[in-house]
Amino acid sequence: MKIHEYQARQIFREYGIPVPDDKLCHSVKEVEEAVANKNGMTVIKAQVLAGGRGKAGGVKLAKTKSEAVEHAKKILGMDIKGYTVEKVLVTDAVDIKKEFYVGLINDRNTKSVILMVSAEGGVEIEEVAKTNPEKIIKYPIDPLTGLLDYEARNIAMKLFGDIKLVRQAASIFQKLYKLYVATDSTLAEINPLIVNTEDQIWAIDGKMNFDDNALFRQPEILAMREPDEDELKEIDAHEKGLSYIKLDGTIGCMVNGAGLAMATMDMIKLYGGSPANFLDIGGSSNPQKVVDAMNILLSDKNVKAVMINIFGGITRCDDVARGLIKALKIINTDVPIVVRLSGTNATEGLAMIEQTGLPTVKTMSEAAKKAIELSNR
Amino acid sequence: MKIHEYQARQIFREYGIPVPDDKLCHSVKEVEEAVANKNGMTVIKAQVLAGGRGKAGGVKLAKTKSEAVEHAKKILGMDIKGYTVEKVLVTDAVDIKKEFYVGLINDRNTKSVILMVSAEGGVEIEEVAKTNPEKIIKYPIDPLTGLLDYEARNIAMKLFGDIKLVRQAASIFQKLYKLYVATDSTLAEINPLIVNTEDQIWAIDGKMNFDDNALFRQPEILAMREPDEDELKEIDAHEKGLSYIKLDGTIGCMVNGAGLAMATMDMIKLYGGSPANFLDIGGSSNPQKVVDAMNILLSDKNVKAVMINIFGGITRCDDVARGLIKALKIINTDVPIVVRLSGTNATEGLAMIEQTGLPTVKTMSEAAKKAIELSNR
Amino acid sequence: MSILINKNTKLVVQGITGRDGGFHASKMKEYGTQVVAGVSPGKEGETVNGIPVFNSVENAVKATGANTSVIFVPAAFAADAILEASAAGIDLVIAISEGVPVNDMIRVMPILKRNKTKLIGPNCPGLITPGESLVGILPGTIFKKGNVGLMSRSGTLTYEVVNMLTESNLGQTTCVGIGGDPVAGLYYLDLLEMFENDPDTEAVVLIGEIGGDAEEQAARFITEKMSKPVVAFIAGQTAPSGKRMGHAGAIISSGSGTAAEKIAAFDKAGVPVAKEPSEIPLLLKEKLIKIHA
Amino acid sequence: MSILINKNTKLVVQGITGRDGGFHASKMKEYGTQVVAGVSPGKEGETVNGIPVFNSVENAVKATGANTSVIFVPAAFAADAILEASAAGIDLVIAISEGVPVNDMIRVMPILKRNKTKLIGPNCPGLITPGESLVGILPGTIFKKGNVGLMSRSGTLTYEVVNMLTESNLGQTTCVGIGGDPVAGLYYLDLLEMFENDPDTEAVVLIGEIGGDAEEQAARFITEKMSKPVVAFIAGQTAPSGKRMGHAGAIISSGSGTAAEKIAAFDKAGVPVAKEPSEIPLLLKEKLIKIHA
Repeated sequence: MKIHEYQARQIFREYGIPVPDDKLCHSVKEVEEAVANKNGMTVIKAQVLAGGRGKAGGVKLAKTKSEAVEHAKKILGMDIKGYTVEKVLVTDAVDIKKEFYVGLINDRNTKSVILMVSAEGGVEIEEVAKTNPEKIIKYPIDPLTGLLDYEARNIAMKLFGDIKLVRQAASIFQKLYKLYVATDSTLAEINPLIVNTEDQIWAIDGKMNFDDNALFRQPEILAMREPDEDELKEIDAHEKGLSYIKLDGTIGCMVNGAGLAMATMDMIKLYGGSPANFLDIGGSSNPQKVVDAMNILLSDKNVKAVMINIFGGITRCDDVARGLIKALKIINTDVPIVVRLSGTNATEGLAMIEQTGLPTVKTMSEAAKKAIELSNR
Repeated sequence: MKIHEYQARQIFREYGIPVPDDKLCHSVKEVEEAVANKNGMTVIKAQVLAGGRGKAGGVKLAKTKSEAVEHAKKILGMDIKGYTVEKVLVTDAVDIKKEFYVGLINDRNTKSVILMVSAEGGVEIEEVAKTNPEKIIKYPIDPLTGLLDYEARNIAMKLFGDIKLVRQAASIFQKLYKLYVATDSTLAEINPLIVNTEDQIWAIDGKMNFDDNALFRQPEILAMREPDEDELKEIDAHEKGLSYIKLDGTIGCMVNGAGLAMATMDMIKLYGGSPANFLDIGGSSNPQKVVDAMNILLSDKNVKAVMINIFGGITRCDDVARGLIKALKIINTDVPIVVRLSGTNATEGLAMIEQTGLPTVKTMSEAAKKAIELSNR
Repeated sequence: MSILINKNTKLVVQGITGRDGGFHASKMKEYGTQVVAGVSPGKEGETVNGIPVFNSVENAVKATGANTSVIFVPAAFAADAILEASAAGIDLVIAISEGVPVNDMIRVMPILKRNKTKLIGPNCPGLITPGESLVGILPGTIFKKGNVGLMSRSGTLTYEVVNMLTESNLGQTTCVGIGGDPVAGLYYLDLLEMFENDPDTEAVVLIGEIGGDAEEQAARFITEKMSKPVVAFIAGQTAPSGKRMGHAGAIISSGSGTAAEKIAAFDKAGVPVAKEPSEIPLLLKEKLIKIHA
Repeated sequence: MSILINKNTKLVVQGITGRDGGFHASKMKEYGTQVVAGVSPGKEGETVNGIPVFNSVENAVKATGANTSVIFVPAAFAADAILEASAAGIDLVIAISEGVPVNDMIRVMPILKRNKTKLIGPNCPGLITPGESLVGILPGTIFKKGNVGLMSRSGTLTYEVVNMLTESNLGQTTCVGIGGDPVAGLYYLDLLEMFENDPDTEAVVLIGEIGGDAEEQAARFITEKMSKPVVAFIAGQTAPSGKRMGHAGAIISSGSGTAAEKIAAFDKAGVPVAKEPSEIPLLLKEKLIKIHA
């Protein structure tokens, strides 16, 4: 789960990381009010769940109040990578002496949280990773001890010379780690972390992602969720025990198992088609799940054919077939469907489906070919 | 640092450990008010920093409101092990089905916090340790992981059969550990932890001690301190960089170093005297410290003679002598004093002291003998 | 021979009184696995399909000598169950539970290392040494004893592939589902080494997917350390960036972890990558013919 | 020979720019200890009495090959300093700092164990191998090279005893102040074993005090494992129960840790206990005469 910058800033503040004052605005009028009492320069920042806002013109410095309002007019309603800007953050501008990068992320290799810092701040860290990987310092944190004082300090000393700055930065690293763990985060970035002309360190932009598997114990984080239309579908699917992700193709897929679902998408592509979605219905033969899955799948108007790909393991194919038949009776659609069953009791299952008149096949390859053929009619 | 039962109960509640309602009362009138709206039975408990309150008659069950008031009249003002009862706690009586003991303590051998539980609750755990040591279950807690769910559960299963009680108890163990670490406690006891007739678990008495060395980071705990007269002296000494404990004898001792101070007390006893105090002035030759030490020492009217025992290590004896001489000029007392100096530059130091007319000796044994002799005059 | 489990494996099922735990305990027992004990706090003394239930793993180990544990408890309690098994002296823990918070797994890892406990999973289907022992939720009937070792990050895709292998008369030494989570126990490198050292394994199938760089590491390991042939398949070539494909581990982000990168790494290591699952038996047979030639 | 430190000991002083750290760094250097580095964050490049200062223990170790560290930082930061030294690969850490919270030390212990770092202290005067190396705040002049090993929970009492030994011509191999805190590093058992294995140590003096049961454990260890004679002294026979005598560790509670119990344990182990410090040299000489007879 992702959150907006303004939400990340709020969490940072709660944990004592210094963040400049800001105000979230949903309209030009709110921006006018927000800047009314401001004397200094402000920054107007689009709040969308996409990277590269700056390049897209979604972040603007305003020297005056009227300039701030002008920027807000342009940014509100703007489209950034498919997201419409519905709110902007108005924040005090800061005199930046130098920018840094600080991030925490789960690392598969060390099986730990790693702290990444760089003196190359303010740019996308992926860029730095490509062009100057040696400029990113990576430090795995022992989960049993947390980020110890000396560790935070020694890392900070690689970025800063002045001990006062070192101590400020070290404290921020530790706070960031604390909130990362406390909120079950999977990514927490301050980019840039800046030193201003008065030698104070501030976090002036923040990004946080959270572990979906841990949301059950993070009610405050969950309350921050602001899903867009596609995400709403995914969340809805998740609540029904399904795993759904919308894509841009024409062949809807319904598969049991995530790996097999990905392999199914790949197969469609391999044979010249294009998958409309990822949809994993899991291990059950429950007809309701199939009905729900079909409804979600068919709500995508691009879908021209549906490929059902089931491998019977512990769940036998004849049971799955019974579930499918029951479900397909309920669903009323003109979109052609091809059913593939394999594994335990596949023969029995296929025989049952054939009686319904639906096209059946025994292998994935055949199913993909058939689905593409049907979608092109 | 120790706190009262009512304070421990407050901390337990903050961490979610179930504790019956209570009200602290400083007078019979307050007790009358506290029981005015109560329907059931109550318990009146003396709040003093001493064990064995029950045996001393400081804890009484009251069946009626008037009985509660009668008890309060008796208990308030009572003397328990030298402590005058100045306040009582009025709490709801609980229908006890069974009593247990739960405690956390720092263990020198495992160098960890150990959880001790016993089905022999309600009596002093020291008694159980002597008579039925096998009835105390001891479990060292890994400080890096804390008390894990399965650990708390498996320990609770050694006391309880019913899984519902197991879960209640396990949760209490974990909360007690959490508050123990969070408050830098050195002892946290629930005795007894009880199961009532409705199969609910309650903590109905609590005892907590805290690490004096950690009070600097525990302002909330420090605010709970209610020292008696002797402790006030000790705290005052501590603030002056001295370590002082009042004893019952007649020979005041002033020593540099805790081990040497204890050995000095032992030596006085060995030669037939009795030490009036433990007093460690630490490693400095600062005259002010000596003045402060003498003032504290002489405020004890039992002191008939003073033995100053200094071993010069890094600090040279001639420096110490200079400090002593300066200090002794300021102090005006009739109590005889013997000075012993040994170690680095002892000869020079002793020569300087001798010029002041004070009796000097070179060994601890001589000093002790001389002090005893002076005290008997 | 085989790796990790065999007919001497003595299994304890944590969460045996739950729906999945009970069902699969019976299935494993049917398959022939020595399921010696179950654990469910407060239910010591009961039995599930003849399997005795204990209050704790410690009690189960003491009473039955169990050396392997499989975990079916809900995700929120999985990490604690893993630690309990480890502390009780279990050598190999297989965590089936799906949806375990990553932070929980991160905290578990150093403790397992200290206790020298091997972990498979979480969010994995388990593993099988055909004809000897099945631990997890794999459908036993599709496996066949033989000389191919298999490791995979996914479930049904593995069954799909195994089914093809078995139908092509390519039996298996041990098949391990390592699970789809980003922070998990034994991974390719550990298993490749075990298969390399297992005398009965002649070739290895590696089924990977998008996310992370474990496949790239495996490719390097194969180049440097493996004498036995390896055939690979990578799922998720069409997956979009930044989206989680069912498996928490299957997410491409920051321009790494793509199928293309993984396939390139295997190409470089001389490991043939199947274009679709049905190609795997063919590639494997080519390799095996070379060995036996 | 000696234990723990010798002329090859390369010492780093953590907190060297503090008042005590700087003073004792100079004193140790004067004594002949190889004080190769100091640590004080933000002061790398400076020197203290000719000793180069580094920002971190890691940097100090890299630049100088230091293998031992002595800690003079304030109590609140002592645990972190110990962990820093341990992580930087220091073998032996001596923590002089007084007043370290017990919880901090409890948290430090398992990490030191994992890193195989030896710790002495906190709240200790340090240790000395006379004529070779002094680490801590001990007054070097009172010590003399010889064949008696000494270990003690207190400071000035130790000097008192050492002074008597030296005046009685009983020189020392190594004298260790283990510190007065309840949770501390190396303790009697560890040191007794080291002295037993040190060819130059002929007899051992153990100075104990009230609190805990370390002396009782030592008595058992001596009975079971020691061939060399041990002489003991226990401070605090007149101490009241429940009061902390300066040392956080010197507290008698729950009816255990009394001097009487400790003395009884030594009596049982055949270890003579001196009634007053001045008796120690006499008891020691009796024992040594027997050895050399």
